[in-house]
Amino acid sequence: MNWEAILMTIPYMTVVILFMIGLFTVLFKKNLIKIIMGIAIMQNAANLFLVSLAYRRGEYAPIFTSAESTEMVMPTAHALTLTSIVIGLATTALLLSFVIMIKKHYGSINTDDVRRCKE
Amino acid sequence: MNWKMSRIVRTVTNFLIVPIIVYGIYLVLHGHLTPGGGFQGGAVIASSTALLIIAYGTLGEHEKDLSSVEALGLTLFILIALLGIGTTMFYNFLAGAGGVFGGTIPEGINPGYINTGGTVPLMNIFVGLEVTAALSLIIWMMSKETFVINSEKKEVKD
Amino acid sequence: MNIDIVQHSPALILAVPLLFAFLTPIVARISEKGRDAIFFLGLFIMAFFVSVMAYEVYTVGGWSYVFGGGTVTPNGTGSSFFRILFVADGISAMASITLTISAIGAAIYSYKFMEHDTGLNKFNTLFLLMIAGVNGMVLTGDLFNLFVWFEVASVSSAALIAFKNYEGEAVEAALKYMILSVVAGLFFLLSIGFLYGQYGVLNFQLLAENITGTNLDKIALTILVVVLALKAGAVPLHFIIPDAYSMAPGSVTAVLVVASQAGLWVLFRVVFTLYGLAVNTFTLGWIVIVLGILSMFIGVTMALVQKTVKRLMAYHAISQTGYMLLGVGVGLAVLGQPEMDIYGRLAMEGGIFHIINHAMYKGLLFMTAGVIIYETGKRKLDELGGLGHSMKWTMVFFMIGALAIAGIPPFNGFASKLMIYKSVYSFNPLLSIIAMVVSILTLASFVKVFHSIFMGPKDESVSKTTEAPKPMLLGMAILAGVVILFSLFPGLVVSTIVEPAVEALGVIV
Amino acid sequence: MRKPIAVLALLILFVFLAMGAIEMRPFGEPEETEMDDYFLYDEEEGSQAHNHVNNVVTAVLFDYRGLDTLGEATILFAAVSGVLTVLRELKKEGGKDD
Repeated sequence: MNWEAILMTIPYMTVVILFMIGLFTVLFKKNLIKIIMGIAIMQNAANLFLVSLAYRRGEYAPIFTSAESTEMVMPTAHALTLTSIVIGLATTALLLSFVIMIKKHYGSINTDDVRRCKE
Repeated sequence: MNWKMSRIVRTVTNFLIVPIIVYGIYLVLHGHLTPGGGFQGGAVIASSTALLIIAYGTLGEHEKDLSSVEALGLTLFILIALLGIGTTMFYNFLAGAGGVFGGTIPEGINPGYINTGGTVPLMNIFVGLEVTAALSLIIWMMSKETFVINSEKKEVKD
Repeated sequence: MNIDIVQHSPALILAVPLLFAFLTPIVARISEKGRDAIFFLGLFIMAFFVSVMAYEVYTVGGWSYVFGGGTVTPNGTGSSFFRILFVADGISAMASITLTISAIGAAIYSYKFMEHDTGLNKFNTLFLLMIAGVNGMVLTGDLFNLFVWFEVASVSSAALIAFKNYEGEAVEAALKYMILSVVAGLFFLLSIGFLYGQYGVLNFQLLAENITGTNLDKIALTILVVVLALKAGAVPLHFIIPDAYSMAPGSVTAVLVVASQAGLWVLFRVVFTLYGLAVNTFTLGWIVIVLGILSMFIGVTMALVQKTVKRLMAYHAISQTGYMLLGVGVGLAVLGQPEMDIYGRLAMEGGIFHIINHAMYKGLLFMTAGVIIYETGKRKLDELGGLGHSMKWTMVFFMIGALAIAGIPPFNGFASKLMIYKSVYSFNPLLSIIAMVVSILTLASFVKVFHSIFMGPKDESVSKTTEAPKPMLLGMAILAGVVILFSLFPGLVVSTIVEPAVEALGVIV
Repeated sequence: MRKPIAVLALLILFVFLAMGAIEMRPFGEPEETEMDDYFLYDEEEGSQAHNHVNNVVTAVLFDYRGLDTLGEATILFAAVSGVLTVLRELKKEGGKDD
């Protein structure tokens, strides 16, 4: 086993662990707000993944204004992260408004009570 | 909707709103030079709305206005993108042309000039407009449905 | 300034509905008539650009559109691949045509159907945004851009499913749909991260050159296939489809069917264009076939026990998705084997032809279900009866849709199913027999539904029902007309629009 | 009964994703950077040369990948429309509905 190569993937492993924590929350928690918190954890894991892909050792942020060096990290992944942050915000807002409405109709935000569709 | 916070909070809010909005505008306008941009600046400006709602408990009947501002920002954004259609959509036709935001910059590290970037700063402004209105609307709709209504003990039964 | 609208049509197909959606809240403050006018204007301008693009694709050939690029080249070279590309080819043309027809039908239908509801500004906006999102999904040639339009389509569909916010079930269905879409989207983002991190590019063509079938490629492929199968409503992850389809307003469901199919189009693009022969297509093909068979069987058996009209039809939608997966799976399994290639190609054509057929007749069926609920206010099958006396046109449209979905000759469902049976029989006879059995079960189910809704004595409780209003009949008539047109000239349709789509997937030897 | 199966599925998924993470290139040492170097340093089409923008991330966001930003703003717009739709007043006019 090449342990050094595995050590170099620790940031990615962090992402995977965070992602699984989020997924665990989504699958096993009964409270809808907690489920949305799990989704937020997963979103942050994905953002962390994209940012970690951008990194090049010893280089600087890709902004030329008064920069310290022209050796710069990769800008595309940063742009993708910004996009996915806003997407995460929008979807979370919509999910929360659904939960507000569920609370109005069902009087509860427990997933055991919110299953009228099947009948 | 009579619910509001104490006079101290409201006075401090009045003083804080201005620097928050100015800082947000700074972030939007310098999006092509420093970290920041339309989304970040818009989010900062929208935080002043959150402060207003917390301090005064209301935003008035401005949902349609905010919705229109949001739509206007996006319409201008897509129109700017469509104006580049002489070559293809999203072509930066203003950059380096000498007019609005048409200045040129030297290659490499430089102190940064505001009159550069072509369509990029314009799009930043329009996106800033959209994000400000959108986040304000989200915050306002959610607070209206939760604490503002609850403070009046008005409940909707299914 | 000389602008070539043919070259620009892929971008304009996307930009026009977006622009009109953004204008809706502003125009709605001035007048409600104006709001409806720009809604239809946007749709018709989009239809114009779709036909311009489709004509060019079918007569001359496809091209790539570079956003913000210095030049538009027939096949962008070098640095223009670093920008976002739109691909105009057989796949995107066919998907856009399908979407446009059912969107126009649904829009005319909903003009009357939704008039008793409040918040129609938002309905028009979200409808246009959903169409733009689906168009973006099928047109794009960039992996991250695909994710963005995937989310646009999911967010606007979820909001439309919850449109009847006075019904708790609608909001519940929308919440489920949204949670699953968001989780699926995040997995999608993870696999984009894997591919981008390894190869440093996001364009389909550049990625396809780099992908060689390493373990990482396979992991990314597995995630992509599962996510897109979820979007399309194939079996292991089908459970959001019945809730979403049955709770959405009837006109929205017709477009939701097409929005789900966008997942299929993208799945084909990923599997064939992005990966192709870099992975073991035989195994991958069999996985797709098994998914298809399971979808067919579970969909139809669940449909037999349903008690409400729209839920029953939603389960049939899952079952029909199985046919498409079966056809394309067989094509994938024999990809690269010269002796089987003719069958593979026929199977692919059948599977892809079935997509457009399904969009038409399933949209029609959901609209008739909407009419029945609109006129009677009842959803349960055993509460309905004897509607054939007062709703003759609706009954005719329902019959056209039901015969087409059951694969009765000479309807278009038969044409595409026959292509699938023939080719799959030479691949593996058992699969073909299962497909026929499912078809018979579908027929049985729809005979039952037809009998319980339209036949029987004129019931006391439904005696006051009248025929559907004219705009709703017109909307249904558009889709029914297309179904009949496809039934009369299946050969022409296959050679004009289905074959270019199959060729765009690169299945030519 | 359902919970152990779900936990097992989650564990399998974890191993699957961890395999992907281990297969990835080492952190901080990207191999293929042609696209990003093009945005940063290209002498004709780069961020500074063509767009005259110092902040390369903004240039990528609004020019090279401008369509992504349009889509992102569209999602925000759709989400706001959705919030306004879902949280509008619960009233239905007329008796008919679907």
